Amino acid sequence: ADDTIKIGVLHSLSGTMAISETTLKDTVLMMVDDLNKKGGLLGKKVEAVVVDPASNWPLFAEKARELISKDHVAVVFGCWTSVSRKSVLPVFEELNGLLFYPVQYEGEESSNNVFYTGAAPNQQAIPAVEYLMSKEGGEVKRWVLEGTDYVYPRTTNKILEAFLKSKGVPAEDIKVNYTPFGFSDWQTEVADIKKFASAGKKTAVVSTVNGDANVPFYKELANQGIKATDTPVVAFSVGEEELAGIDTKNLVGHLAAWNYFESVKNSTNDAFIKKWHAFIKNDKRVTNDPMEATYIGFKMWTQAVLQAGTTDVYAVRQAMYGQKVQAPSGFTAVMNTNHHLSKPVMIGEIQANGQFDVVWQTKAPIKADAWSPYLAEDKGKVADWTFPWACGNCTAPKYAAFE
Amino acid sequence: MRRVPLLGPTGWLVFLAAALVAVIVIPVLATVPAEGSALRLPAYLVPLFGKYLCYAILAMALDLIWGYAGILSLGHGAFFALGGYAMGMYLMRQIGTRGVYGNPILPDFMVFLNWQKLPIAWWGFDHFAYAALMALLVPGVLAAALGWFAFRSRVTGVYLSIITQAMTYALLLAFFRNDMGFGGNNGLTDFKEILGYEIQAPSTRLGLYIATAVALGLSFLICRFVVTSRFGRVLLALRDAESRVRFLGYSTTGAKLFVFTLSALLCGLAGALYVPQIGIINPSEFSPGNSIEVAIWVAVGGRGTLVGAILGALVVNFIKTWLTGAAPELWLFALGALFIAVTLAMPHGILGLATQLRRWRGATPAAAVGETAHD
Amino acid sequence: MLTVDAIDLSYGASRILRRVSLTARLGEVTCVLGRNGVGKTSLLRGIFGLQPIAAGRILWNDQPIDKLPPHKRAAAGLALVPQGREIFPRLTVLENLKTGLAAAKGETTIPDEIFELFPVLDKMLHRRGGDLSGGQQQQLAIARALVTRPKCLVLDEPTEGIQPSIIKDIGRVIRLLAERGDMAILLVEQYLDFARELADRFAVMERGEIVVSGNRGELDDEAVQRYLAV
Amino acid sequence: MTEALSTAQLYLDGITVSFDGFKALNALSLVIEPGELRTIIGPNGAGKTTMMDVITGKTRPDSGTALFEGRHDLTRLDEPAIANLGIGRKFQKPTVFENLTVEENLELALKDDRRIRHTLFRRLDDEQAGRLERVLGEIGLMHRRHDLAGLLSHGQKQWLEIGMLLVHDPRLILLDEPVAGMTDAETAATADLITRLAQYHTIVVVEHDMAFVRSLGAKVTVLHEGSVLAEGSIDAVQNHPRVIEVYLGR
Amino acid sequence: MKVFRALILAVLLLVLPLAVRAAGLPDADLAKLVAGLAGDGFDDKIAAIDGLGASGDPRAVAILKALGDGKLAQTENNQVLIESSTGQFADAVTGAAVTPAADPDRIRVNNRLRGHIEGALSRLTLFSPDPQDRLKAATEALHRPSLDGVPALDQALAAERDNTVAAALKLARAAALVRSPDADKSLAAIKELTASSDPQVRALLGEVAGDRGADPKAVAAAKSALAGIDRRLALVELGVNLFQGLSLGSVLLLAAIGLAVTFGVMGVINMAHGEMIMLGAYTTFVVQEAFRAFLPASLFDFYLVVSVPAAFLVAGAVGVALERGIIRFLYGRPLETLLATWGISLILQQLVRSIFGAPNKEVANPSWMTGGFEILGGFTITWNRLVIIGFGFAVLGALVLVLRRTNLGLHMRAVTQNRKMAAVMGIPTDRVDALTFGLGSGIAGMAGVALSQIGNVSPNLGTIYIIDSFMVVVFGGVGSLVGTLAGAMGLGVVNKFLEPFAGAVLGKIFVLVAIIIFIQFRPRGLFALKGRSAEA
Ligand SMILES: Nc1ncnc2c1ncn2[C@@H]1O[C@H](COP(=O)(O)OP(=O)(O)OP(=O)(O)O)[C@@H](O)[C@H]1O
Ligand SMILES: Nc1ncnc2c1ncn2[C@@H]1O[C@H](COP(=O)(O)OP(=O)(O)OP(=O)(O)O)[C@@H](O)[C@H]1O
Ligand SMILES: NC(N)=O
Ligand SMILES: [Mg+2]
Ligand SMILES: [Mg+2]
Repeated sequence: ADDTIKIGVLHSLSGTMAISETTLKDTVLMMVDDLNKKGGLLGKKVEAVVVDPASNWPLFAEKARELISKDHVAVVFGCWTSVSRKSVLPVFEELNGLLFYPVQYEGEESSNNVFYTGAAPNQQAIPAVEYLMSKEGGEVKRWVLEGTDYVYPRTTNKILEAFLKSKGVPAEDIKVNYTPFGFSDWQTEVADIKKFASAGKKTAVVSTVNGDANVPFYKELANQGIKATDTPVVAFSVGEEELAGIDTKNLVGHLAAWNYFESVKNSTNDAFIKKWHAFIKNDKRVTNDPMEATYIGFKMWTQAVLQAGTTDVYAVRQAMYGQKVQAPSGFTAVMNTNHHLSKPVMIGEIQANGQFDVVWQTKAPIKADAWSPYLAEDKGKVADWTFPWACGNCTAPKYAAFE
Repeated sequence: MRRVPLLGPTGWLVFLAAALVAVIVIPVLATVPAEGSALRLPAYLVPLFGKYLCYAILAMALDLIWGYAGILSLGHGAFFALGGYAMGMYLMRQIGTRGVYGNPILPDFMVFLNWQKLPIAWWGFDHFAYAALMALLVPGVLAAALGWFAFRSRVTGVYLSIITQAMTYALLLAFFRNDMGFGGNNGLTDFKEILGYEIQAPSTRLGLYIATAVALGLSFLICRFVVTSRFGRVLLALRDAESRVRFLGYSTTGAKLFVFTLSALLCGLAGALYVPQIGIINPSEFSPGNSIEVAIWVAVGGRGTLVGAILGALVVNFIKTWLTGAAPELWLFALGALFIAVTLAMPHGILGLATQLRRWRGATPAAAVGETAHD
Repeated sequence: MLTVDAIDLSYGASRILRRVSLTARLGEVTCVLGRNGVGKTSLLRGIFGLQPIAAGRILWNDQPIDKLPPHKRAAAGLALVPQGREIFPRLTVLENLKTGLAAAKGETTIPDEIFELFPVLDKMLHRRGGDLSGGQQQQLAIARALVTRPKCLVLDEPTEGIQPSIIKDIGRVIRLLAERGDMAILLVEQYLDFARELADRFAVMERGEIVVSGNRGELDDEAVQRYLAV
Repeated sequence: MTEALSTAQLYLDGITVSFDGFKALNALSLVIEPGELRTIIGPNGAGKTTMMDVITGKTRPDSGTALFEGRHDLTRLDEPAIANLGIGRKFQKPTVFENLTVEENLELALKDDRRIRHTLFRRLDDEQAGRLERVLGEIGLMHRRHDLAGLLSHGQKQWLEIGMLLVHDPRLILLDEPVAGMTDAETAATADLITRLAQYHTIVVVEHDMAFVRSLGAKVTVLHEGSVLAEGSIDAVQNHPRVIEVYLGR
Repeated sequence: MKVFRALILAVLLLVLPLAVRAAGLPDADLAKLVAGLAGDGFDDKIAAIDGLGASGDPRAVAILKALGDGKLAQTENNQVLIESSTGQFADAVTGAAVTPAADPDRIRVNNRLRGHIEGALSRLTLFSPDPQDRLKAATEALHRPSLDGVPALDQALAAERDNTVAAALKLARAAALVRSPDADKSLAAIKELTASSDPQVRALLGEVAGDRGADPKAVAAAKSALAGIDRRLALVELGVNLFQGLSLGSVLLLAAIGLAVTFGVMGVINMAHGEMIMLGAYTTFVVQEAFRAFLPASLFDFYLVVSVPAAFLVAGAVGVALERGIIRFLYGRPLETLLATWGISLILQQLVRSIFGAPNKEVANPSWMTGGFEILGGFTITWNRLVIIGFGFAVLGALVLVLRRTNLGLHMRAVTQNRKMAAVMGIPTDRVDALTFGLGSGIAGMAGVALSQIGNVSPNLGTIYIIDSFMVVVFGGVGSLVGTLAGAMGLGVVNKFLEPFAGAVLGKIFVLVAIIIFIQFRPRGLFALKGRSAEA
């Protein structure tokens, strides 16, 4: 009906990704609920259309099409894995839809139809490694890049390798290893890490292990006695939600790099957590970075709609640029014209209670690079969707002639 | 005692009616009535129907070997996926300089992994004819090779099921590996055009859909031809008492190899038609669960009848589409309950139910579709 | 006494048995004869509850048993040597025999007489049932039924595939069991000489019905000619 | 022996088959001449069925020679190849295709080209159709031709299997207990049928029914513990003391 | 102020090592060090920690432990307090109970600090009365060799009575002396290290061997020592691979064992098998939570012992219910069981998701299954794996006994081989069917208990194991428990021997291809039935 605004929620509620994605669906529903309680948007009620793409990548594309063409949603909040995003991307571009993507990812992309509210590599991976190289981080000299074999870890590791080499780390001090999705028997890998770490140089593990594989990975780390003081593991895909599924007693001191931790103290975050607990009716449920990214995305979109006075994609998109949101991280997140955010970077250490202690953070928000300065093929690439560039992947502005 | 006709008179009638709806009525509805009119078929349904029809070919191909020859392959998704990859590789090559990194030869993921040259496996895929050939040949040859070894060694029953499963599982892992050169977990996507037509254009979509419908029709007739021949009888006999067939002088190895390979070819065809309509092919198509699902469609529709397999694929997938949208948190309950209900209430699947009803009303069972399904 | 009282039995739509009545008394051998496909085996299936009966009653010692599940009928003392042997192929000979103990109340051993009757089984105690030759399997099937210490022994063409000397032995045993007086024996047999020699009573079936029955002497050549010839 | 080797329809020499050390066949030698009708008897477990398994390629012997028509080494061929040489078999336990109709069972057994190409395109010709009809009548299953074979009674399956042999028309027919479960009258009819068949075929029959064996009037071979115990006319064999002891009983 | 504090510390650091065995510091000195812990910069804190480590003051141990455990807090006026496990506060120096006005701030530590805390603690505990503590300290010293530590080690060695600890101390001392400027001492130390297989020692010797400036004699000695260590390590690695293979095998075995009953014995293509495992894992979770909620912490370690029968009963009961409600209508129709059990699996997954939520649940290893023990060469044998190997064999053994030695087992097999005839023989087939399916499901549930100890507890748990389970049962030979065992262990070991060369993914691919090829030679699995009975 005309008195409602429909928004799509495209997160897997079944299959392997349900573990992570259901929470994001709930976050969107919480935000919608909140918005409606405050009177809705443009005087209309907001209605969430939830579908289940069931961790099936082609189904993501199909459901995206259905949401836009059949349900005529104004915007879609969705996707977790990069492959699901890649799968829906052509659909959003063809049908001129709008997707808010809330998960840290590999970068190398900037679509006019997507707003990326998760971290790009320069907002997570690089700062984390820099921290470990610092005196405070233990002056790490040797690196194990352990990842799940897919595009996000591959890209991140490629960027990290380039970065480490630029910092003078010799090739023999970098070990890269990939395991498949859902990998569960980590005995050999962890023993290998131990061996690699016993060469006399301070060693750290940079983990881009994703999803289900993390629990057995950490259990094995703990049991084989890899201690944070000797060989810290810094992860980019392990947040509070993942820790909630692991016994952290023996993992204290291992690290994660995000743009938000639940343990951050500020009033926005307190309110966010309170709202979440009230909505989900369970005080034990944690918050995490992708939830915060969803929160930021949702807030920005509502602000942009209000500003534009319409949900029309063209208008909303224009209104998005420069949009600011006071984020639970305690910083103000800003949407840039490359469709990515400026956000702070934080390094947290795992505590016995399943939370992270922030041991380091940036002074100010960092602007996300859609294209990595460390990669040769990205030389000169610019993502800027405003005049004169109007392009996510160009080395020259589209409208240079007008200048 | 002549050869069983390809289809009985009623059978032909049903077949032609279905063909009419699929190839004429639906396309007309998708184009002629004004946009927004009640008669107009929404554009998003066309590729969806196309997908169902691809799945129907896949299900029929599985039924051909499972329902008739008793070979339960739990790896048929692999042949489908290989066909899909062949087509996907062609579509990838058609992207040309429109990719993220603008490389005219190398697909983006190769640029990204610092590959300098196009791997040999990719040669020739810029030609449609070659890709189409490969979409059939690769699954066909793989099936023939696996089948030759397995059937010759008399691997049967669950043992065969498990090696087909191992095959698709191994392929899943292999295709996941970025080092394989097929795009890793992301697979192949972001296609631009096929045979010079823009892939997202409604007319292209419609064309692909019609091609799929025609392919399904032809595949059905081919399968019908096979199962109504004496060879079809040999298959049925094989399913019941394989060794006895051998003592009659039939080479069971040859017979099985023939249908297995034919079936894989049909899967390859289905996969090749699937990819341009869906827009992505990635390793999860190889996942063993997918192949098991195909068996489920067949069982729901009614094993041992080609029409049943088609029906099962259409019905289950339609329900799945509907429920994942309409009841995103409950659809697994509904689908699970459906599977249980079908097994308990309709031992011969949906088609079996139709037969039961007809028998109940006194008509001869197999007449309407002209199928000889003894199961 | 086993009483079959006017039972009907069908497979799906086709009626196989029509109002079949029969009694098998303790201490007697009752023999059922009839051409292929007339319904002899179906009758036994009905008696053992392997196929539901559509009408009629089955009584064992005047207690109705037709509502009981097969294993309860076995517990009541009925034992079957089925047509086609139906031994458990992947159990050893010994294990096959042990399955008979389930219905043998309180008994835990396999009687020695069985091995005296079928010495080959003793020799092959640990061979899998399915590996035995056809005749050996048939012997096993009979032995297995005897292990249950039946009160009513039902045999469906028990001599099929068995060598002549053992057929004679089986005949002797059946006779012996009957003469003990506490067992009813129902024998389905095509082998007329064997049947004639053993039967106290007989019943001839034709297309699902019992057409002639009576005492041993009453089975005349005319009936044989009429109902058993081709 | 070399002469026998080249002229014999079936030539078995020194065949040994053992299962986990148990010798089911023990250096068995047997020669069947073309056109001969031979009955084989012997105690349960003597190895009769195993011998047929060896001839039809189901079981590979541990050692020994098995030649068909002096040329074909049966120990090297697989079952379809042996069947296509012209060896047909009826199994001890009736084995028919339960999910095919009686008629389809027979059609599959028809003597015809068995290659895939042929079976895909082949239609029944008049001659074959006629033969099918005849055999259906002969085995008494005309009225059940469209029924699934699985629904037949035990004895009817036996007949169907014999019918399959008749339409197959192999040169060497192996019958493993063909009259088990038949009435006496049917047994007589079968004996009659076999004697007729024997005019144009080589036949080996295994049976325990001595009346039947006698009525065939053929040479009898007695197997015991995997080798030949005695051979000769039915009378000679029936009076052979060892045969009486191990087989016939007193 | 800051400078001053640092200065004091520096002096203390210089003097204190000589006084390591001194009974303790004057309160004022200790208080100064402790105050340093509440400093703002990490550098200050580190200086204070090192100072405490060198102090030899027994009170320092508790303070440092509290710091490491996050139990050290500071009040607004910089008083440093230790928080007890019951939440009471006490002054860190005096030990006097304190009731702070406001909530005191926890003193934060990071990894760098933790490293120093451990070092300091090891120095302090070098003279602990508990030999276990001393051994730990000696090992710690071995891993952080420094010439400065030698005098302390000498002292400790002189006083040491325990042989094991003494040996460890000697090794630590040698490791520290490798870099001694005195060439003879260094050489002697290298020779002494030859006997060790510790990876740290190996790294140390590697450094010497590769050091061009070093004494050639030392280099030669180091090289020969290295060669010896490497030989030993190669052997150890072989053993470790075997252990890891058995461990993976035992996981496969546990996952498959229940299926060996429902599928192997009963012939039900049980796609819901994985969900039975999942139910077992969730039962473990529930039992754990119950223990946490209702029983004293000291009993927590026993929750797993209770979980095993609980999981057996829960999964078994669900199995019986499914059998009675659905499966029993499908005997003799294996395809339909495939379909129905697939449906069941979807429903169970979603049910658990609805009840417990989609995210993973945390299941902790009890302390006796936590960690592991190091064997030669820094390899660790972890307790949870060891226990699971034993558990796998125990479950299999019990099942074999049930199937082979009991009437129930005989009846189970008879019923599946010929249901009708079994009934005629007097076997209550209904009850046997239900019990068999229940047994298979219950065993799967017990497997879930074990698997919860090494992996995820999530609604998808079952889908992870279902493929492998079928693979193992079929590969081993359907119907053969020995086959299941051999299949599981074979696949596990082969996988683990391939992994170091091929990597995890290729290794697994090779294993799968090997299965395909292997089946060509044994078309009915590893332990196939042969002969006529196989066809029947
Ligand atoms: N499961 C079944 N479904 C349908 N019909 C059946 C079934 N079993 C047997 N019949 C039919 O029932 C009839 C009687 O069969 P039954 O086995 O009782 O005969 P029988 O007298 O024992 O014959 P035989 O002497 O050959 O053993 C036969 O015509 C047979 O075809
Ligand atoms: N796989 C096997 N394992 C062990 N023993 C076997 C196997 N197969 C056959 N046998 C044994 O081989 C012997 C020969 O069996 P065969 O079936 O050839 O006998 P037969 O002469 O046909 O007997 P019958 O007259 O009872 O049919 C039997 O003792 C049988 O138990
Ligand atoms: N973008 C990710 N984490 O896949
Ligand atoms: Mg019968
Ligand atoms: Mg035999």
